[in-house]
Formats: sequence, structure tokens, C-alpha cells
Amino acid sequence: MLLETKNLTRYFGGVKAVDGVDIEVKEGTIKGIIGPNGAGKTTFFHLLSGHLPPQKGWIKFKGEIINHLPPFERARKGIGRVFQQPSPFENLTLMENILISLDISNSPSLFTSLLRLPSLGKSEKEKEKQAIEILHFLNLEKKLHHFPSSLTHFERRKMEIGRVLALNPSLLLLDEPTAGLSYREKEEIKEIIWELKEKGLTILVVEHDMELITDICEEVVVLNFGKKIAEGSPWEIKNNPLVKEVYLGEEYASGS
Amino acid sequence: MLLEVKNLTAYRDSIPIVRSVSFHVNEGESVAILGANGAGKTTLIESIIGIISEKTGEVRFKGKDITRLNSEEIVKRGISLVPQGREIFSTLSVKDNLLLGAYTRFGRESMASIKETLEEVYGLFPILKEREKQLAGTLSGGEQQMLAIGRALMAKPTLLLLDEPSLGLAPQIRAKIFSSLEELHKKGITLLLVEQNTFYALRITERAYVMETGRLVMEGKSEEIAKDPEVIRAYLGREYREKWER
Amino acid sequence: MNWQNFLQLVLSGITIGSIYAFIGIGFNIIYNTTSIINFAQGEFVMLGGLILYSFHQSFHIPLIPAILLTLILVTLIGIGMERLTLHPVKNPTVLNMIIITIGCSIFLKGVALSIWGREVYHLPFFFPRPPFRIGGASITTQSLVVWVALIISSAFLYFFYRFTLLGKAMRACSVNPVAARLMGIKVKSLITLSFALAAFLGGLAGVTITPISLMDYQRGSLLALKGFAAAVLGGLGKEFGAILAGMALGITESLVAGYISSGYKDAVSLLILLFILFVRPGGIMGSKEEISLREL
Amino acid sequence: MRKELKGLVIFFGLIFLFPLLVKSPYYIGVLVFWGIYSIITLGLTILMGYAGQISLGQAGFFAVGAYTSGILTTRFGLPPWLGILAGLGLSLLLSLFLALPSLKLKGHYLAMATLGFGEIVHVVLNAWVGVTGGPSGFGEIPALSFLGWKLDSEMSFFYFTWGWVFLFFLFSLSLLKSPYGRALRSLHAEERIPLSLGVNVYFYKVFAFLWAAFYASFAGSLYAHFMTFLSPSSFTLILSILLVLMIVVGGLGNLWGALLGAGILTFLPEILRTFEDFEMLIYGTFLILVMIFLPKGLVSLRRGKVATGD
Amino acid sequence: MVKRLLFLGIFFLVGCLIFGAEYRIGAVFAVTGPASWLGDPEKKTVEMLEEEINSQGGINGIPIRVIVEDTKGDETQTVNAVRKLITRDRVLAIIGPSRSGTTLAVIPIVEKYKVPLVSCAAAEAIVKPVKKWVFKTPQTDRFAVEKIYQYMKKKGIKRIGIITGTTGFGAQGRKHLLALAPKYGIEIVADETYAPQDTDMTPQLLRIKAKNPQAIVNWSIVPGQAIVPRNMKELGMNIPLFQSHGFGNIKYVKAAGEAAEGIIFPAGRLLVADLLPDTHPQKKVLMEYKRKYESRYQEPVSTFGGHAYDAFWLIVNALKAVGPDRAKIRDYIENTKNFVGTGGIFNFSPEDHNGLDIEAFEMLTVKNGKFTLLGD
Repeated sequence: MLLETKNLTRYFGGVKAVDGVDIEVKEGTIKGIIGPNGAGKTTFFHLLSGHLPPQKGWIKFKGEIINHLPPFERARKGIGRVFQQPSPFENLTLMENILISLDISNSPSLFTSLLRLPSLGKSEKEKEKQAIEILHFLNLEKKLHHFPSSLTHFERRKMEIGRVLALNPSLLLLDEPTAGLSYREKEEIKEIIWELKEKGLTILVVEHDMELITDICEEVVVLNFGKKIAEGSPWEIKNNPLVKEVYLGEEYASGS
Repeated sequence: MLLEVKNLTAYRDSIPIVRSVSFHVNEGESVAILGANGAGKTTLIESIIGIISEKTGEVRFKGKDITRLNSEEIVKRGISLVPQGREIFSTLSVKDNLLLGAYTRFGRESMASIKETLEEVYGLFPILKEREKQLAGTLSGGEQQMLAIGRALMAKPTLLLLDEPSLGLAPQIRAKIFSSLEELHKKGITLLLVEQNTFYALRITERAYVMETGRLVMEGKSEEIAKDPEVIRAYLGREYREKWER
Repeated sequence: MNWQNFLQLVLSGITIGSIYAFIGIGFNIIYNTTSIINFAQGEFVMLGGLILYSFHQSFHIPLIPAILLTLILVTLIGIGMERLTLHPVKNPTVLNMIIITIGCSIFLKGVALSIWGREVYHLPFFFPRPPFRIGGASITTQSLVVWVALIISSAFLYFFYRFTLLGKAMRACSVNPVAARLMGIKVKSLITLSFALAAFLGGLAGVTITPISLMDYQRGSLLALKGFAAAVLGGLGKEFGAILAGMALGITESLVAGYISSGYKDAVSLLILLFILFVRPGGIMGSKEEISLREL
Repeated sequence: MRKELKGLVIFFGLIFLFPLLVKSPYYIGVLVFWGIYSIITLGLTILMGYAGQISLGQAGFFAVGAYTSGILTTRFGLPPWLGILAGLGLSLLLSLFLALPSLKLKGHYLAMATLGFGEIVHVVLNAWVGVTGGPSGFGEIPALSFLGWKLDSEMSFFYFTWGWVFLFFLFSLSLLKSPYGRALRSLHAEERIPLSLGVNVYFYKVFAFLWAAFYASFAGSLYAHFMTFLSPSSFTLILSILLVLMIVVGGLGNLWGALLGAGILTFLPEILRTFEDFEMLIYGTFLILVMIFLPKGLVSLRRGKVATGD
Repeated sequence: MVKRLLFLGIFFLVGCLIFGAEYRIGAVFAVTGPASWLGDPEKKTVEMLEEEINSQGGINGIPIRVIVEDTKGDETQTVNAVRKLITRDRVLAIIGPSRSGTTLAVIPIVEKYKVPLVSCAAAEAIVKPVKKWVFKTPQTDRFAVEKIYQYMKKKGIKRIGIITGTTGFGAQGRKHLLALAPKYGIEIVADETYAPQDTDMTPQLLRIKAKNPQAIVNWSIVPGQAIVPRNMKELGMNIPLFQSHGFGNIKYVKAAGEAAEGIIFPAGRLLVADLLPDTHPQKKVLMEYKRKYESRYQEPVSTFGGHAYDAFWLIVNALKAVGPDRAKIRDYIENTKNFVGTGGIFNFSPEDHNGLDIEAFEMLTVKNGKFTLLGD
């Protein structure tokens, strides 16, 4: 198991945003998380990435309990998270946006940096090469020196994925990766996700787009009012009457 | 013609985003503007309602030129916008949010008629009445969207603009929002809907425009647009397509 | 020291504290519509005191009409300041606006310097009679005037922000100015109104405290520093927070000066302030919920 | 980096030539203060312009640097460089204390906390009479010497100061052009984003505070040895605000802006001094006009020519 | 920069052409800022005197020009201003600065450039130890303290409380109050301070009250001088209040209102000039300055303007006698004897660059809102 949670719980005041969720994610798989708005999907991600501490339960990553680790440590351990709202570093170029995460694993000492010793240049060159590779993979290499403000919404989304990929993560948390994208763009994201899976990444994805979920996920977890109400293959989920009632509605009833 | 837009070009930071767009909305109609992210839909809507002032061309509402008016004036004349991302007043209560929606009516109309609208909104979205006293920021995404629509309705607009009301909503909630929009339309409110969710948008509107890189590239009856192979390929997902065909 | 002295220290702490609180709520009004700190708030206080001096002592206008005239004039200055300096700025950042208010503060001080010079002015107590005695401690009539003015102003503000549409609209402006415009709220006019209100209250503070603290052209900014501390400590935007924090600050200063060391009283009270901020990063009254909502 | 180097050579070339062209000790003296303030603003701009934090207490670190090296050299006869080092050490320690709450505080609340720090330093300078000399201050601080060269003339101090400005500028530039600089600039976004990318936001916030305090403290030591007299009235909140003004007027988040802002606001009072009572009117108007018409600071007058990252 | 220099150069040349030769004297006062209550009357005084001399044809036919620089009471500004006066304006001598701190800050510069400076600040540290080029006209604060203590000794006051402001002036006073008390057999039972912006000194006064002293000494600048007596009155403290010579402006009496009645303080004779017997050697000088200043500026004269008055005449007298030479001016001032000024009768010497003794002070008190000589 790459990731495991047990009885994970988080309250806000009296509201249970995440309520005793157990989840297991196998290495190299893609798992979808769906549920109505306010079901606690994003809070669940906050708990996994360390932006919120859980009140109960534990999170095990690569066999180690990581409850106490701050977000940046978890990122360094290999949990990469892409947020729902695109939030690039506006004052950095596309390339620099990617370099930020490359710096984590490969950064010369402050002393070297201030005096600009030769090893700095070497490591910078190396990282730039890696960054270009990632941008190439995302079809963004032409916009290398652009600032995010001049990118389209789609390009920004891809850039954010690239930024996280630069961390060389083993687990990728994607929060509505295709929200606000056109169908063509969704297809491209889908392809990227497939390719990542082939490279051996494990992916946890929150989505409302059932089509995407059906296409990419092996397993789906349904959350409602912070509780896990169903788990199974996309096909099972779609035909689960409880899920239909609370989430999918009648629209999908005649679907498959 | 209720709303008429002629050769509108609108800028953000001096960059033209909307390029000489012309279209119209008739009284009692429900019209959609479709397009991918970045096509300029939001800019178009914001320049109609006066949030964006850097623009050329003409916008007429009820036959009067409103191009140069600021948004406060435009709202007073009967256009309301449900903005993208909801933009509710998160630290004010739900009820205060709604009352502020009727801001321009205070002093011009009686308290009773404002109360009446409030009840109508509560009738449309009963959950809002339940949450009346809660801070708006504590609502869930779907509830916030309802609040944003309710707030816009409080101004009793003749024309309601909606900017991506389905963004980031669960399928069921999405369906609920759209069905309440249909209901509103039946009550006689003119709708101008900007959407990416082509499936729903075309289902509840009579006419639609397609927008690409700042220009309107297609116009027609919603039913016809939905049959256009170009549109189907570009904007409709596979599942929707199947459903539509059925 | 005995009980009587303790009472006296608390009473004079309350007097000092109510001065801080009074200035603090002025900061809140502008913060509530614009999310900025108006560094010229102290100048409104200063102008209130000095203009009243001129009207009352130099032109011999009776006290009540003189106060009214002063408040009108200070309010107009507040409106003028906003209209001339902040109003014309397109897409201002918070930092830009704050620096403009610093510029206004310096400018208004310059104006006061050229009109009133450097002298320290004083006004007689509004009700000239010997101090009241409570349990062996004394309290001057002017302190009572400050308290009453403070209580009335804050009650008015509370009512205004919670129960009037205009007040709610003003709060809406700071939460989300664009959405406020979409409601048909004239955001810029309300910002002007908030400056008018803040100037009025600053002027009222100046008018009532000058008989106690005396006034000169640079005294406003010195007092404003403590007022700012009160506003922040109480939680920005919270009228009662400012009052509570102002009082706490005043009483702390007074007790530290009375029991520990007068030389270090400001340092000790500032340390306490830092500590409170450390424990409650949003001020005493700042609810965590609201802060996180603002950040979302 | 190369592009900036050209500007750097031209600017500092002109500066270093200045005393040879204009021999007036008055102007050289004013330029020394420009240099001293520049060192502070170069540090502060990292904190405010890049890491997105605010400090209204920078005069406090300036004072710590000045007083520590002043007291140690005058009272205890320590060599000046030891005094400077001690000042730096103390400032770093204090800024660590200040930086810790800053991890929790934001915006106006952080401004208040730093302002409180500056005021506490000021109160201590006033009240700790036995050590600081209290409000009357103390004088006869020995002059610095550098490689056996006694820095007791305006000219020699000028070269010494601006030599340091040059070095500090290079350090700042190197920092910003390194991985550390990128991480610092990432703090401008919402905290959760850099955090999720493995950037230790807490470290960098503290780092930026320490960096700014280091610069301010060093500048303070230079100030002490140049003035040879210190009193608390030189280290007030007004100075802290002035330093922030320098950065914003010059152009936030830009090293050239920090230099330019410090220069303008050092020279402005010199030019305005003859106006006496009207000085405040002109000064206030100047600030308002700059913010209305050049909200991005004076550097935005010369686009393209700009150094780092903006 | 170059443009500005060019501009200044032209300005300077034009100035020379129009005005021809002139004697330039520098003046650095805290005209604005927290110490402007000092700098303002000083500036007004020297401007008045400059005009007076020039209207009488200057010194030996050459007009004088006093270049006043505003220091805002800030040390950095003062240093710049003095450097400018010396090296750019090439003044012969400098009057001021107003504050002790700023004076101490510029001493290294005037010593280095060898320019005579006559300070208007009170601190004893300015002239003790003697600096070659530095003089001062205000009565030394130590003598003010001694004057008060002499009076207390006479009245049998042995236990006192002191309260001082945390400004340079207050701190100097506190230092002397503490140091000199044993000499007069006085015990200081309470020692309190307050910050310049404080609006209420009740806590400090309560602490003093608890120690039950026979009198209180308050050493500060405005507005503390007005607030302390008022707070004392509110607390019902009826023991005598002594204040410093900084109280020497009738405006402060007004600011303190009724509470000012009975305050005792040492001061130069300027404030009570009209009460002096006609035979008093200072009477003529004092009355003349008072008349001129008050008729010109429509405001009461203060002792601080008097310090600038004395400094101005010391320099001008020297200039008249020895001509435009910095070193000779210095020597002349150092040897000035029996110079009758507003602050007293000055007798300078190489060991004494203040030239005044304790006799420069009179004990004054406030009666019916006016200053009056304190009898025995």
C-alpha cells in the first residue's frame, strides 16, 4: 500500500468535514474521489497534503505515519498536490515556476549561492534541462520564459501539474484537474494522466466529471457528509442506488 | 430588443480580449454564450455590466445606451449578474447578502415588496431560509451558488446574466441549479447564460452563440447548434453526446 | 500600595484607555470599507482639538456651536482628503493606499503647523467643577465626557453596522468590492462616506480629549500610534474589540507604571500586546472563522 | 545576471567617481547617509518586496547595530569590527524572536507586531540609562579603520560605505538569482502553494527577517562610527516608516528601487530644508503624487532597465 | 545632480553679484519637529536681529546673512545641515543647535573644520569637558538644579520625589537631580519617568505620593509641564511643585491653567524683566529684547529665544572686533568678559565655555497666572 488512512477525521466547529474515512491506495493505480459539494473531498486532500491537521486517525505513506509532518515535508516525501484553483507564482516565469520544486532536491548551499561558485551554475544548468523536459512533456516548452499572466487557463493548469511533477512524486493528488476546460483540453489532460500512470505514478483524483472518472480510474470512492458511502469500480459506483440518490441524480440512471 | 451589443471591443490591461462582438437578446428570451475557457466570455459579460470600462462599441439596454454607465447605474436599470466564482460576501450573513442584493430598491420601493422578493427567493431555494443567519462563507459550494443567484434576483432584474453557474458543482447540484434557472425563465426573466457546460446550456436556452478567441463565430437556435457536428466534436463530451442523441 | 491607589490607577487607566479606544474605532471605520489603515486618523484628532480651540478660544463661539462647527469642518476635511488623494487612484493596492494616507498625514500636519504653529493648546474642561471622588479615588468631569462620547459613538456604530443597510453595504465593500458594485452599491461613494465618518469620530475624539491631553500639531500621530495598537489588538473592524483593547492597554500602562516601572511601561505593555497577538493572531475579538473566510 | 552587471558597473562607477568630481564634504556626507540607508533598504526589500512580509520595526535593528558597536567600542574599547560583529549577532538573535510570531501573523497584524518591536527597542534605549546613556545619548565613538586606513574624513568613509553598498547589492542579486531567491519570491503567493511544493515557507520567512535585520544592523554600525554620536531620537518609528516609504517610492521588489528610493528620500529633505514650515506640505504632496501616478514606484519610469524578477 | 549643482552655482554667483560681499553666519534650529518649541523662537530672534543689523548698515558696512537650517531636532539632519553650512555656505560661525543631543552630534564636525559654534542647548556635557570650538549660552542645567536645591535647603525640604520626561532635557535634569541631592542633604524618595506622548501621569504621581515627600520636582518639556501639575491637583496633592527652567514660557502657564499657581522654578531674568529694579545691569538688555520681539511677533517672549539672542550677539560682537576670521572669532568669544545677555552676565574663559554661574538664575513662581519673583 502506498497510501493508507484509518479513521481520518476533521471537524470544523460542529461540522464533521471528514468523518472516519478509511482509504487504501495501491502503488501504480488511479483512484477517484467523488461526492457532492461540501462532502469533504477538498478537506480530505488538505489532510493528506498536511495543510490541515486531522483530529483523529492516521495517514500512512510508504508504510510510515505522516500525521505530524508539515506540508512541505510531505511534498518532499513524494506527495504532490495540484490545487483546484490555478495559483501559479505570478512573479516568476514558467521556467522558474518549475525550478522552484526542482530546487528542493538539488540546491547548493547558501554560501555557494551568494558567492556564485561554479557548482551553482552546474546545478542550475542541470535543473533547467530537467525543467525543459517536463515542459516538453506537457507541450509547454514554447512558453518557457513567459509569465503566468500571459498563459491561458489550460496552460496554467498544465504548468501546475508540471510544477508538481518536478518534485518527482510517487503520489499525485489532483483536485478537479479538468474543471473549466473544454472537451479538447480535457482529452489532453486525460492523456497526460494516462502517461503518468504508465510511468508508475499513483494518482488520487477528485472530479465531478464522471466521464473522466470512468475513463481513468480503476476504483472510485464516494464521500458524502464526510463519510465514505461507497467504494468500487466506476461501473459499480454508477449503479449504486445510494450514490445515485445523493450525488449523481437521475441523469445517470439510464446512463450505462 | 432588450439588450443589444454592437461592435463591442473590450480590453484587460490594454489587451483586447473581446473583439468587435455584436449580438442581441430579446425580451423574455433565454440565450447562451458558449465557449472554452479564455474565449473572452467573462470579459464580455463584465463589460456589458460595466465592471470593465476599457471598451469601445455600443451596449444598449431597453433601447438606451448604457455603454458608458458604471455598474451601479446599470444594475439600477435592471441587469443583474451572477458572477463567476460566486463572489458572495463571505463574512456577512446569508440574509444580509440577500438584502444587499436589493440595495438599489431600498428607498425606491416599499419594504414590503422587498420582503416579498425575499420570500420568493426563499421559495426558490429553501435551503437559504434554513441558513439565513449563517455566515455566507460557511455555506457549501452549491449553496453559495444558490445564494449568488438569489442575491442577483433580489434586485428584480429584467435581464439576468449568469457567468458559469455550473463551475465546480456536483452533477446533482448542477442539475438543480439549471432546473431552477429554467423555472425562473418560465416566470418571465430574460436570461443570458455564459457557460462551458454546453449540454445543460443548450438544454435550457432558446438561442445560443459560440465564442472563440474573443469573437462570436456561430449563432443559432440552441437545438440546431446542438446538432452541429463542429460543436459536438469540440464542446460535448462523449457521454453527453450519447445522451443527447437519444 | 493600598486599594484606594489601585482604584485610582484603574480609573486613570480607563481614561487613558478610552482615548486610545476612541482613536482606535476611527481606524476600524475605514478598515471596514477599504481594508486599509488610515495613517492620517491621528490628524483628524489633532484637527478636532485645534479647530475647536480656534473657534472657542479665539473666535469666542460658545462651546456647543463651536463643537458642532468643528465636527463639520473636520468631516469636510476627511471627505476632501479622500476625494483628492485616494479617489483618483486606479486599481490601488493596499500598500499604495496606506502610503497615500501617510502622505496625507504629513500634509495635514504641515497645514496645522502653518496655521497654529508649534504651540501646545489647551481647552478648559467642558464642565468645570472639581473631580468626583469615588472610594477615595478621583475622576475628572472631562474623563466622564470622553467615556460618554465613546459609549454613544460605539453604540451608534454597532447599530449602524449590524442593523442598517448602509452599514452592511459598507462592510460588503471591504469583503468584496467588485461584488458590491454588482449589487448597485456605489463603492467609491461609500468609501468617501467612511472617511467622513472616521473624520467625524476622529474630530469628536480630538474635541473631547484635548482638555485632558492638550493638543499640538504633531500630537495626533503620537496618540494615533496607541489607537492603532488598540484597533489591531482588538481585531481590526471590531468596534468593541478596539474599546476593550484600548481599555486593556490603558489600564495595563497605568498599572505597570504604578506598580512596576514608569520608564518601561510602554515596553511592558507592548510586550503584552505582542504576546496577545502571538496567541490570538486576529486580535482579541477577531474570530478565527472570519479570518479564515477572509483568506479563502 | 549579465544585463544587471552592466547597470551595476555604470551606476557604481558614477558613484565612485562622484567625490572626485564634487569635492564638497557636504554632498559627500549626504551620500554617505544615502549609502547607509541603501544598505537597510536593500535588506528590507528582500523581506517586503520578495518574501511579501512587512516590517515597521526596522529602525530597531538599525539601533541595535548602532548601539552595540557604539557601546562596545566606546565603553569597553573593543575594536570596531568586533563591535560590528556583536551587533550583527544580537540583531540576528532578536530578529529570530521577531520572526517567530511573524509565522502566524499577517498584514496589519504583522505590521503592528514589528512596530511594537521597534518601539520596545526605542523604550529600552531611553530607559536603560546606565548602558545606553538614556535620552541624552553618548558620543566620542571611535572612527573605523580599514586596512590601517583611518576612516575619519567624509571622503574615506564614503568609499568605505559605498564599497559595502556595492557588495551588499551583489549579495542580494546573487541571492535573488539563486534557488533561495526563487523560493523567497514564491512566498508572495498564498502560503499553501509553496508549502505544497516542498518549500519550507517557515524557514524562508525567518530567513528573510534575518537577512533584513543583518543589513539593517550593519548599516547601524556604519552609522554609529560615522556620526560618532548616538541618541534614541535617531531610531524612532518615523525612521521605520521612512524606510518603508523609501522602498515603496523607489519600487517594491526591485533592488534598484531600493537604492533609488533611499536616494530620493535622503536628498528630498536636504532640498526642502530651506522651505521649513512648507517642507511637510511639499513632502506629503510628493508622496501622494508618486503613489497616484507611479503606484509601482519610481523605477517604473524606466522600464526595461530593471534588475530582478519584476 | 549635475544640473542641480549647476543651478546652485548660478544661484550662488547671482547672489554674490547682487549682494556683494556679506558676512555669513549659520544657524541650526529645530524649527519643526518635536523640539520646535525651542527652535521657533530662536529662529524668529535671529531673523529679527539680522534685519536690525542690516538696517543699520551691517558690520562695518558689510551686511550679515544668517542662514537658518531646520534640523527637525533630528541628529542626521543636523549633521548634514552643519556640514552644508561649513563647507558649502562657508559660514564664519554657527548658532545652535537647539537640542543637546543634536549639539553633541555635531561637535566632532565643528571641531574638525574649526568653526566656532555657540549652542542654544542646556546640557552641561556640551562644554564640560571644554571643546575648543564649542560654546553655549543657556544657563547650565546643573545650576538650575542647584538653585532649586539651595531654595529647598533654606525652606527645610529634605525628602523629595522627582519625575522626569524621557527626553534629552529630562534625562539631563534627572542626572543632576540625582547627583547633587546628597550635597544639599536632600533625599530622593521617588524617581519616576514618563514618555513625551503620555497624557496622564497619575500612576507615577501615585507612586510618589505613597512615599510621602515634602516636594516634587518635575523636569520635562511641554506638555508634561502642564499635565503634571493638573494631575497633582486632581489627586489632591498639595505639596510644592518645582519645575525646570524649561517652564520659561507664559504659554505653558496658560496650558496648565489654575494648576500652575504656585509652581516654583528657576529661570533667567527675561521673564520677569519688568519686575527687576532699574539698577539691575541686565534690565536694559532684557527690556529691549522683550519689547522688540513682542511687538514684532505678537507673542510673548521666551527664554529660548533669549539664548539665540545671546549667541547671536556674542558672535556679532566678535565679528565686529576681529573681522571675518573663524579662529579669531573663537578666540574673541573665549575671552569675552562681562557680556550682558538675556541669560545673565557672561564671563568666558578657556576653562569655561558657558560663562555663566548660578547667579544667572532667579527663582520664579506663578501668581495669578503671571510669572513673578519668588521672595523668601
